[in-house]
Amino acid sequence: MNGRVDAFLTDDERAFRAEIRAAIRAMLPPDLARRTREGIHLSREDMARWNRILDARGWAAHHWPASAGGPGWTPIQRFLFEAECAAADAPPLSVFGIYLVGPTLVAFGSQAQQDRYLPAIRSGAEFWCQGYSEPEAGSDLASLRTTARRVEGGWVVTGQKAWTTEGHFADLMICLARTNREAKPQAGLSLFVVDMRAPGVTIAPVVTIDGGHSVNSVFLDEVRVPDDALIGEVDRGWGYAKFLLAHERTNNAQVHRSRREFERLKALAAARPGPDGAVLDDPAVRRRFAVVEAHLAGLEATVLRVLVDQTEGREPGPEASIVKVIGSRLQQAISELAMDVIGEDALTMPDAAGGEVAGWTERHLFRRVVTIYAGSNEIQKTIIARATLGLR
Amino acid sequence: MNGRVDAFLTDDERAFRAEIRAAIRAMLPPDLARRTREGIHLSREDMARWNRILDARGWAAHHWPASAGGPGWTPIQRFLFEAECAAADAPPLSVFGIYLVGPTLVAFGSQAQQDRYLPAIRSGAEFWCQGYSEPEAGSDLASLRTTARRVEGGWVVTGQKAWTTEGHFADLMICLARTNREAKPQAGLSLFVVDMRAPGVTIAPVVTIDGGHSVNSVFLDEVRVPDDALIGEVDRGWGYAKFLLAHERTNNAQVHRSRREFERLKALAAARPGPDGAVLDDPAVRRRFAVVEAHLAGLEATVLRVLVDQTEGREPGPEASIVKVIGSRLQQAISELAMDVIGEDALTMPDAAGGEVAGWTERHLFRRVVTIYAGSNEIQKTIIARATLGLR
Amino acid sequence: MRRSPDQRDDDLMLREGARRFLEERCPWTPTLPSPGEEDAVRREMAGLGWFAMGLPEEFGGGGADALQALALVEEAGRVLLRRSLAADVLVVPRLMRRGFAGLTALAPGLAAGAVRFALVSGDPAAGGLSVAPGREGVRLRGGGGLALDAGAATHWLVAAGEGSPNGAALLCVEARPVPERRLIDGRRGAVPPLDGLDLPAGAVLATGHDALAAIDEIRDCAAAALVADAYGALAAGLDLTVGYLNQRRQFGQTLGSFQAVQHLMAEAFCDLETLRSLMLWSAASLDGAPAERRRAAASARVVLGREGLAAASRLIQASGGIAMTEEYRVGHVYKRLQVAAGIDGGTEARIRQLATDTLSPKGRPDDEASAA
Amino acid sequence: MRRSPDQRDDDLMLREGARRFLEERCPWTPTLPSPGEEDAVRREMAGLGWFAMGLPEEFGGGGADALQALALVEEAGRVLLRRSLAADVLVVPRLMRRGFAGLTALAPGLAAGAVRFALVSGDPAAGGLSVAPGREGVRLRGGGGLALDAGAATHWLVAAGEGSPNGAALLCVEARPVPERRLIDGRRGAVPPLDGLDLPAGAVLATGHDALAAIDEIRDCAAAALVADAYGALAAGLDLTVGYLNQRRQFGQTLGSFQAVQHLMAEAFCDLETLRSLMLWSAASLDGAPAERRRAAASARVVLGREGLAAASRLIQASGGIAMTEEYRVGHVYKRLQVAAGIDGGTEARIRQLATDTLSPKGRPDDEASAA
Repeated sequence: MNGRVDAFLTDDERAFRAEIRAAIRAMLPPDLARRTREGIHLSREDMARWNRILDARGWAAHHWPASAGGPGWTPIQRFLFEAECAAADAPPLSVFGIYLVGPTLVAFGSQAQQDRYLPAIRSGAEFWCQGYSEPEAGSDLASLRTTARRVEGGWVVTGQKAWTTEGHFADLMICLARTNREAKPQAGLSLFVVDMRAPGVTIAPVVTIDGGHSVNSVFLDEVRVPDDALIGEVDRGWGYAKFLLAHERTNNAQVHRSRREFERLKALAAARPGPDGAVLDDPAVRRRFAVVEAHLAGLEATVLRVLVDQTEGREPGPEASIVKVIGSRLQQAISELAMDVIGEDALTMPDAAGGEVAGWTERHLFRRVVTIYAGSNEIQKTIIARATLGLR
Repeated sequence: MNGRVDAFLTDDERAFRAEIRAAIRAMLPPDLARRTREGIHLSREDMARWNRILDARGWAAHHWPASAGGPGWTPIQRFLFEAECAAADAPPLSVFGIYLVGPTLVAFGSQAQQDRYLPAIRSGAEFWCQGYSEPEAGSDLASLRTTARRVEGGWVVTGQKAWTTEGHFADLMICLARTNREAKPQAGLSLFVVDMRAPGVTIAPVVTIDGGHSVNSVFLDEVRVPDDALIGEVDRGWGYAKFLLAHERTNNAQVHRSRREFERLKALAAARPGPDGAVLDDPAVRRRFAVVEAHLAGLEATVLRVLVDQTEGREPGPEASIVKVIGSRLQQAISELAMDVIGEDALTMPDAAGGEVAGWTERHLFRRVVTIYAGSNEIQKTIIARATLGLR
Repeated sequence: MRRSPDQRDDDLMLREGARRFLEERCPWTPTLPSPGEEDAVRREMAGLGWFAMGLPEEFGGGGADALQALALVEEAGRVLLRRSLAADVLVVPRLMRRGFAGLTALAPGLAAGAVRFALVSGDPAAGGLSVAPGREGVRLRGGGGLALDAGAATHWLVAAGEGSPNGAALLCVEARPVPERRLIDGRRGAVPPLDGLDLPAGAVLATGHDALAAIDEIRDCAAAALVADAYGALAAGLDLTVGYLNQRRQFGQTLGSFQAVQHLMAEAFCDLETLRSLMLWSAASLDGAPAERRRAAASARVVLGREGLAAASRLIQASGGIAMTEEYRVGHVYKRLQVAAGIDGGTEARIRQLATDTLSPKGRPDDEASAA
Repeated sequence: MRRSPDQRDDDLMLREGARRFLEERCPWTPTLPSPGEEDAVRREMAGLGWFAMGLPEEFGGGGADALQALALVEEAGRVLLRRSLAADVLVVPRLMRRGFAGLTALAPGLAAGAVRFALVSGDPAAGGLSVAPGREGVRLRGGGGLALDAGAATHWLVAAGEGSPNGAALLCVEARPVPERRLIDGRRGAVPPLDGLDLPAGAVLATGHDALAAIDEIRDCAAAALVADAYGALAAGLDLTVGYLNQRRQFGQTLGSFQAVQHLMAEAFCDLETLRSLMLWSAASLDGAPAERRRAAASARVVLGREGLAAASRLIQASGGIAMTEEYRVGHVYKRLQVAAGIDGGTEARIRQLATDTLSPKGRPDDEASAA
């Protein structure tokens, strides 16, 4: 099910993949794989366990530089590693610690901050959440209202963060707060580490459309953070946040997740009885699968174009900006197809269904978020039109 | 093939339809029906001939009031008449004379103008074209530049009209021109009758994407028109033009044409060999046809809702504003489906194909215009959002 | 003949009264009501005459037509009422016209709110339901499909042996205790345990062609109600969304002022109005030829499952994060539509049905075209 | 191994030189060039080395790879060049690697521009082509499909008996006079009259598995070229459209400043880049496993026929009336895409092929999944 788009790979990369594949199959506990298949919001324990297993092999922080404890892989190698993890139903690694905080600290944190925080991210001992979005500042981050006030020996942070994924079990938050009201909206923001157990931090769970709990509101009421909680320089947090977004240009495509889900859906459709034979025997259904296959291959090829450029030391071209739009739409198309394949069994809550159909409905419902978060698709299209195409 | 949405009709309306159906079958010359099926831009002679035949029966100006020589039908009766004409492959009546100029003159023209122009429209003796759009004023009519200057005994019109359908064989133009530069853009426009053979009128054909010629550029170079060429009052032409657009709220849905084409396409797909039996035996193809069937029924039902309201003396609701958007998209969906049904034979110019597949490709290409003209779909959506939904 | 809703004085009184009642007594909240609360509301509805309204006059009813019954269903959809009104205000009252004695005897109870129906069909995947002679009279065989509110009903209206006059039977069965399933939109359904059930002969309302005709009418009535409910849910969701978009600001302007958001909502509105048109066609066709009624119901369900569901997803998209939360109504509109799209065989089954009904097999000319 | 285009100095020189030459010598105009003008341009291209470039070095060629050949095809697509370069710069030069003597003998002529190929397949609707023993050697039976530029070619590369090694044959046939058909996008094609044609045995380049492998490679190469051409046409069309939108004003602002127009163009751009990705995958896979090459070509053609064509329609929609005229290039881009979508069996045939290749029949696990 992997290697659909193999022709872009060198022989060395294929050998690398074979090695990774065998290693993951050996390392991954079957119960973790099963819960990953069926669940949508994994528990901290499950995520931490896989994190530890990978860290023992030096692969947890797989896209950090070797100097920060990463394996020193190329972008293509990271892609192959992620593809193999997804294909084996390995739990996803925490987006925030591994993908967001680690690279931010490596790029802008002090040596002391790196020494303090990076090992625990790698080992899965500490979990992070992201404190960027606010109730009145989702896609429009520049309008955020949380403030950090300078006091003797540190800062006092006050405000409310919204849509804080994994906030309810995170140990630390990477928090964007306003430190300068005089400056232009983007210019007066700074980046802090906030201890989620500090006095003044309150967490309110937000139940989402799928009935699950992965998102929270976090209230920061005069939360005191020490001097060394500031990452980089004061008032430059916006630049750090943007650097990171530019750094991770293909992550939002979720290409591995889509490929894995699509292959599982094929198997499901081949096994479920349809009006005449299996669901997948119906030519109208086959046509829909084939069209998704073409789109998915298109997304995989686009992501690989970006990664080949990065691996060969070039700046990615404009195609990097489109993978969010295309990838998110494809995720939704796959889960919509799943609803048709599963039929009535998809309409009852999980206690009734179970087995191979478990988790699809919740994923489908939660999947509506992917065209909204990480810069809504409308915002992405405006960026493409203005910045890439030069429409004005 | 008719009567798909029959339940909205009264018994009287069904009886009316049966009568109309029989009459049209008796009146319509088979060669006209054949050319209508195969052609896309009909000749003046063909259109005039059918016009004359209908006029002899009193049905040419089928949606004019009885006082102006129309049959005095209700909106539903007109709908049924049009549906039967389309189903019989009768040539379309000239949009401009029958649908646009007639009602405009009835509402705003002088008795003398009505006496002079209406009979020749009914009989098909005179053809009209519409002089609204300009090169720099398509969807944005308020910015038009053609001017009419007051002179002794009349006006002098100068400017350029664009996209003038049937202009090359029209006798007269209903022309919107600026008569007041002081007023706000919309307020200073007036409506005139321009003789297409008057000195100063030059017509340049515009060949369209389908390789056909139905559209023209019309240059008006100091064209003198008499006093009685002015329709209604000076500077009030914008209001007259808008009145008419509101009057003809369902015409742009092109529901009869779409139904007729769709039924012909079904027959074509049932007759053409496909990968396994006929094209229409393929379940994937059947699924696409069934979805179009549902959409077409939805459009028919929406148009009938509007017409029932009008027939029963009520103002149509907001659904009137959406039929252009939905109807135009459906026209394109049908012709796109036709391209797939016909396959490679649709790619060569008409001399090579012919028979049942004739005309589909040209129609398909020209069909791109329907989401652009008569207020582009983008403009329609903005109107729906602002005026109907109240978004601001 | 009536072809437009909301035109008579009593139409408007009914709709406005229903809206007021529903918004006051059962406004939407994310919390699910208890069965006791639902029963209490149900009794009040009976007091308002909702279940008597559509009964034929000879059984003490008001003889209201389908448009009025659907207005109630639509209004209930607006507040996402968890217990469906479709069977008791539309389907069963209309079925009483056929005069099945076993059914009409229940008319007073229905009017009083003491009798509540659920519609039960066979599960095609399990081979459907069939009826055979049994110990007490007849015996049911096979599996029923998921039936909305089957656990809360006092009676099950059971369609067996659909598709062929041999073996077709319509039954009225006193409800048994049945384990309920919670649907994703908060409603409840159940799969009635019918296999091997012995029933008295009187439970059989009709067999053969009579049963088939009744079962077809039930199916199309239920589809019209499903679409009315979904339309109500969507229309209320659109109202809510427009209000939100005109308030919430981003990048210094209201969300509702962005052209992309405006067009998203205009698209949703186009789909909504099409759905309403098809609902009204379905309603108008309930008194007409079965072939048109069937086509109307199938077309409406196809558009419900495609454009209706897409419109609900656009409401979420335009609203943004807030619509992803369980606390906000718009996500529930989406789930309501998802259930409507998937129930009773789902959209794809309706597409297949519409293909069978409107496309001639193997090049034979279209039946209706040649009949026309 | 090369996996990215336009990275080496000679890549850039080639592309820039080609763009300059094409824009100067054959810029797009609505008027169709005469065959004489087309032949003259063709000779100049030969002078530039375009047809020698991709030939193996042992036949006097430059050994350029697929990415370079496709760059030429893409550039020709930008000016909507009426005569296709695909066969002569990509397909036949690559085929020469297989060393068919009857073909390699033509290498000098191809390099000089004196030999021009057209690719001919059987028409599936007419049962395809087959080869039988004949008077002079072999005899062709059956009907060929519509072949691009078959009238302008000196040689036809004919694929017969596709689909099974028994009967598969690849032939090189000297072109006969053939009535040409004008395609809707201004290009020319013809259906070569092959039924009953007697040919010397030497016309057969390969049979059996060898022929099948060569025919498969030809099909996938041709698909990659078709996509490169369409991508070039679309990319140039998008450039033109963006320029127009930034100039043309409506309601007091540029068309390009309307958010709805911006999003329309962003959608087109997303589809364009996906098409380019698939074109590059197709190119990269030409040297790899046939199964992946086939899947890449089919995926690219599916996206070409759906999203590519839709992107072209968006260019028309955003431009408005001007794009409806024969004088304006954007309408021709749409027609070019329509031809590309429909030729060689069309998009639907490629979707069926992709379904067969990627979906396991009757629940059998996916071949590649189990092999992986």
